[in-house]
Amino acid sequence: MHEWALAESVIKTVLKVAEENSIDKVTEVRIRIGEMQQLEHDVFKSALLCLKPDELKDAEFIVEIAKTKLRCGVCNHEWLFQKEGFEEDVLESIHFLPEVSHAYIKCPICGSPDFEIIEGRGIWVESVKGVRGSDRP
Amino acid sequence: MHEWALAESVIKTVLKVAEENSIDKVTEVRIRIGEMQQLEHDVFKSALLCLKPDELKDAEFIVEIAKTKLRCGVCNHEWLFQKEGFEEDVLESIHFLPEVSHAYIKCPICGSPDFEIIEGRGIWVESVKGVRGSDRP
Amino acid sequence: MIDPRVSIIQDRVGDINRIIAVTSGKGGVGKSLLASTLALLLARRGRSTGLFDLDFTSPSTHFILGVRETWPIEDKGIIPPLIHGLRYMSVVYYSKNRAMPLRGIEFSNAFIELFSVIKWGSLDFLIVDMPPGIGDAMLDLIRFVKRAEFLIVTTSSPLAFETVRKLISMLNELEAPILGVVENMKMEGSVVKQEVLRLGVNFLGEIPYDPVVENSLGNVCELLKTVFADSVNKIIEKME
Amino acid sequence: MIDPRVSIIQDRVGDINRIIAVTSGKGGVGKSLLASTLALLLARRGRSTGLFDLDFTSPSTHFILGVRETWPIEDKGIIPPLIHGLRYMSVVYYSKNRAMPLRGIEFSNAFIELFSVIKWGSLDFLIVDMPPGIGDAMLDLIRFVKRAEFLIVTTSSPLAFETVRKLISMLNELEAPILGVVENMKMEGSVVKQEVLRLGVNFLGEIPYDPVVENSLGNVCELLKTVFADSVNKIIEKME
Ligand SMILES: Nc1ncnc2c1ncn2[C@@H]1O[C@H](COP(=O)(O)OP(=O)(O)O)[C@@H](O)[C@H]1O
Ligand SMILES: Nc1ncnc2c1ncn2[C@@H]1O[C@H](COP(=O)(O)OP(=O)(O)O)[C@@H](O)[C@H]1O
Ligand SMILES: [Mg+2]
Ligand SMILES: [Mg+2]
Ligand SMILES: [Mg+2]
Ligand SMILES: [Mg+2]
Ligand code: NI
Ligand code: NI
Ligand SMILES: [Zn+2]
Ligand SMILES: [Zn+2]
Repeated sequence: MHEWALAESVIKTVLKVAEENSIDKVTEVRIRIGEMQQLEHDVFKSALLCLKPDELKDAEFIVEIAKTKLRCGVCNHEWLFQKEGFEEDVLESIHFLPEVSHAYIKCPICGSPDFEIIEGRGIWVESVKGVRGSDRP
Repeated sequence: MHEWALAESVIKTVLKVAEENSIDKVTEVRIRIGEMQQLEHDVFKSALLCLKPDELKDAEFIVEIAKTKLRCGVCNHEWLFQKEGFEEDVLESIHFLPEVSHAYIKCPICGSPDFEIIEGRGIWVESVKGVRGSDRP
Repeated sequence: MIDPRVSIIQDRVGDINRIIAVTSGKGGVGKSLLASTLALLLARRGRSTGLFDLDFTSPSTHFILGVRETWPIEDKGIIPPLIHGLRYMSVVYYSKNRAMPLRGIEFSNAFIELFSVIKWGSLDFLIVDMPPGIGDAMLDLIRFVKRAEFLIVTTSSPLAFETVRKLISMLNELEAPILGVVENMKMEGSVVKQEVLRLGVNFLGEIPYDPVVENSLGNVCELLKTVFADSVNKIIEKME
Repeated sequence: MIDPRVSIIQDRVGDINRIIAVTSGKGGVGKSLLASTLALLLARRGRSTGLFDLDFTSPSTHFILGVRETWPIEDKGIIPPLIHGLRYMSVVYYSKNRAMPLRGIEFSNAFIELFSVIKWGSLDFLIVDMPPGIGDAMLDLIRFVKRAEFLIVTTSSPLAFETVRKLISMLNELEAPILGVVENMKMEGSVVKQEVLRLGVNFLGEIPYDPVVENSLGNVCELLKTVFADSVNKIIEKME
């Protein structure tokens, strides 16, 4: 469950963004997770809740799963990553480190491992919303 | 004057774009050249004219010079490339191969060579305008 | 859109006392063999030590250590398993025996991912085995991990030292700490030591060509009995 | 926004009969020494030959050939100078003796730039000296130049052969042509030849450890008199 380690980095980032933008009360955090990394949605969300410090007590965390899109650098073919057809331990490896997909996935058209993950690789904080000190009455 | 070699690649690309988009008569081609590469504007334009094949006889080539913007990966400082202060042979080397700037240029704030050329590296074809067969009366 | 991972890297390496990157620019000079032996010997001396193989596309240290059938533990992060007394991490856990071609940008992504999820815990030393070349691995280490010390390996050949000289001048310009230079497979008449001292860099010692060290690959007990390991032991004395 | 350079690369290499990439995945196995000697010997045999050093961050071939005071000619492109009968190209013309750290993306940009402006003209052979690792250089060669044949170098050490085995399986999956494997600094009792044949790959020959080849670095006449060069000559016979 390295979901926890990633959740920790999200909390840290949100606190940093809040500080840099003088947000006193964070109300909403939008997070996107790429499908390829196969994070356990529940585990990740409960990690966020457990780790949430007092400063973020009013923050709602919205987690969306994004499809993972791959593009071949040789023939430009684009396709979506799908779990089906991979062995359990390969999926487990990709879960830990999406880049190892380059050891297991080839372009379905030309067979090249020289593809790019153009969407839905890992995890991003998409937006941090809240109320500024000066905004308050 | 490797301006000619680059001009050749521009002509080739324009022909390809025209074909892929069924443009019968190309009327305007916009090209941007990054300042860092210090291409000789006149040489480049006359190369384009000399190399221009019959299919492109109606095409006007518009060449713009773009400032070269660098960003440091360590401290995030952004700055513009300026010729002043570099020796002649260093500028000559950067003219041939902008990446060798990593041997000569450091971030003015933190001294790192780990910068990115975020704008104005080399040469791009920005747009190819023209008339389609089906557009004609 | 912010990549949250980078923010946590400093915390993850926060309880590591010294991070030593074994590097060269040049390939085949013995970085991996030195990094592995150094880590093993530090562990024998009772120091809590980790070894991280950053040569993602051509990893070697798992082969030197004879790592088999181990897998990191997941516990709110990734905990590198203890192997021969070392906390050991390599991408071969995940890529197995398959080729894993990586462009630089993917190297960096993997680098950031691993440094943000691996929990090294408290360590006296983290030894990092670097890939050859002066590229993403070295720049990422400086950019994200920040406080690595560089232990530079060269052979006596001017082909290796040419690159090492460039690397030293780059690290100096960056004010990155250079622990010193090790001359591996030392040849007679070599002038590397003088050259290193002339550059104002610490010379940490030399390791002779050891004709039997190859036979010990995969067998840590044998490896630690070699002349190679003896020489590394002497280098450790100068390091501290 | 289109990068026009890529479109012209196929034309630029259009008059080259064979493009041979000397590669390994592993560093320090002798790629640069082999690539240089191979190119020199092909030129001696009357073949028009070019040598392109793609190890941008740790170039070696200029040192092996003793290149000094030369500079490419500009004539509607870049024309590599003739050095010892070779059309020779390296980034050291531009980076001089300075370190040039490059991330992968910058490597690729430099690769595309050079392949799009260099006018090799008509050549029987272009020998390409590859950097170590399985990364941008190899992927770019396959992506943009397309028709390179791979000459793979290994030593007898399992540390080198581990990577070579992965490289072979990757090139096979890609249906990229493998010219064969050369075993350099051959050690007694090595099983590399059998392993290579078992993988269905051509074994091109072996080169012994040559204790004096280092003394000839920078002096082409001396280099071509070595046992190393003799062995490369025999490999050429098998290549054609
Ligand atoms: N002192 C030495 N004596 C004999 N062989 C050595 C010595 N140092 C390294 N080697 C061998 O040289 C080769 C390259 O070593 P390696 O550690 O893989 O280098 P790098 O990590 O720099 O590429 C390996 O086959 C290794 O066993
Ligand atoms: N057959 C050989 N005998 C002795 N030394 C060799 C031999 N082949 C290569 N070398 C030496 O080994 C080192 C690595 O060779 P190099 O060509 O730079 O390898 P690479 O390009 O694969 O990194 C150099 O010092 C070179 O002179
Ligand atoms: Mg992961
Ligand atoms: Mg140029
Ligand atoms: Mg190594
Ligand atoms: Mg080399
Ligand atoms: Ni997990
Ligand atoms: Ni020019
Ligand atoms: Zn494809
Ligand atoms: Zn900076």
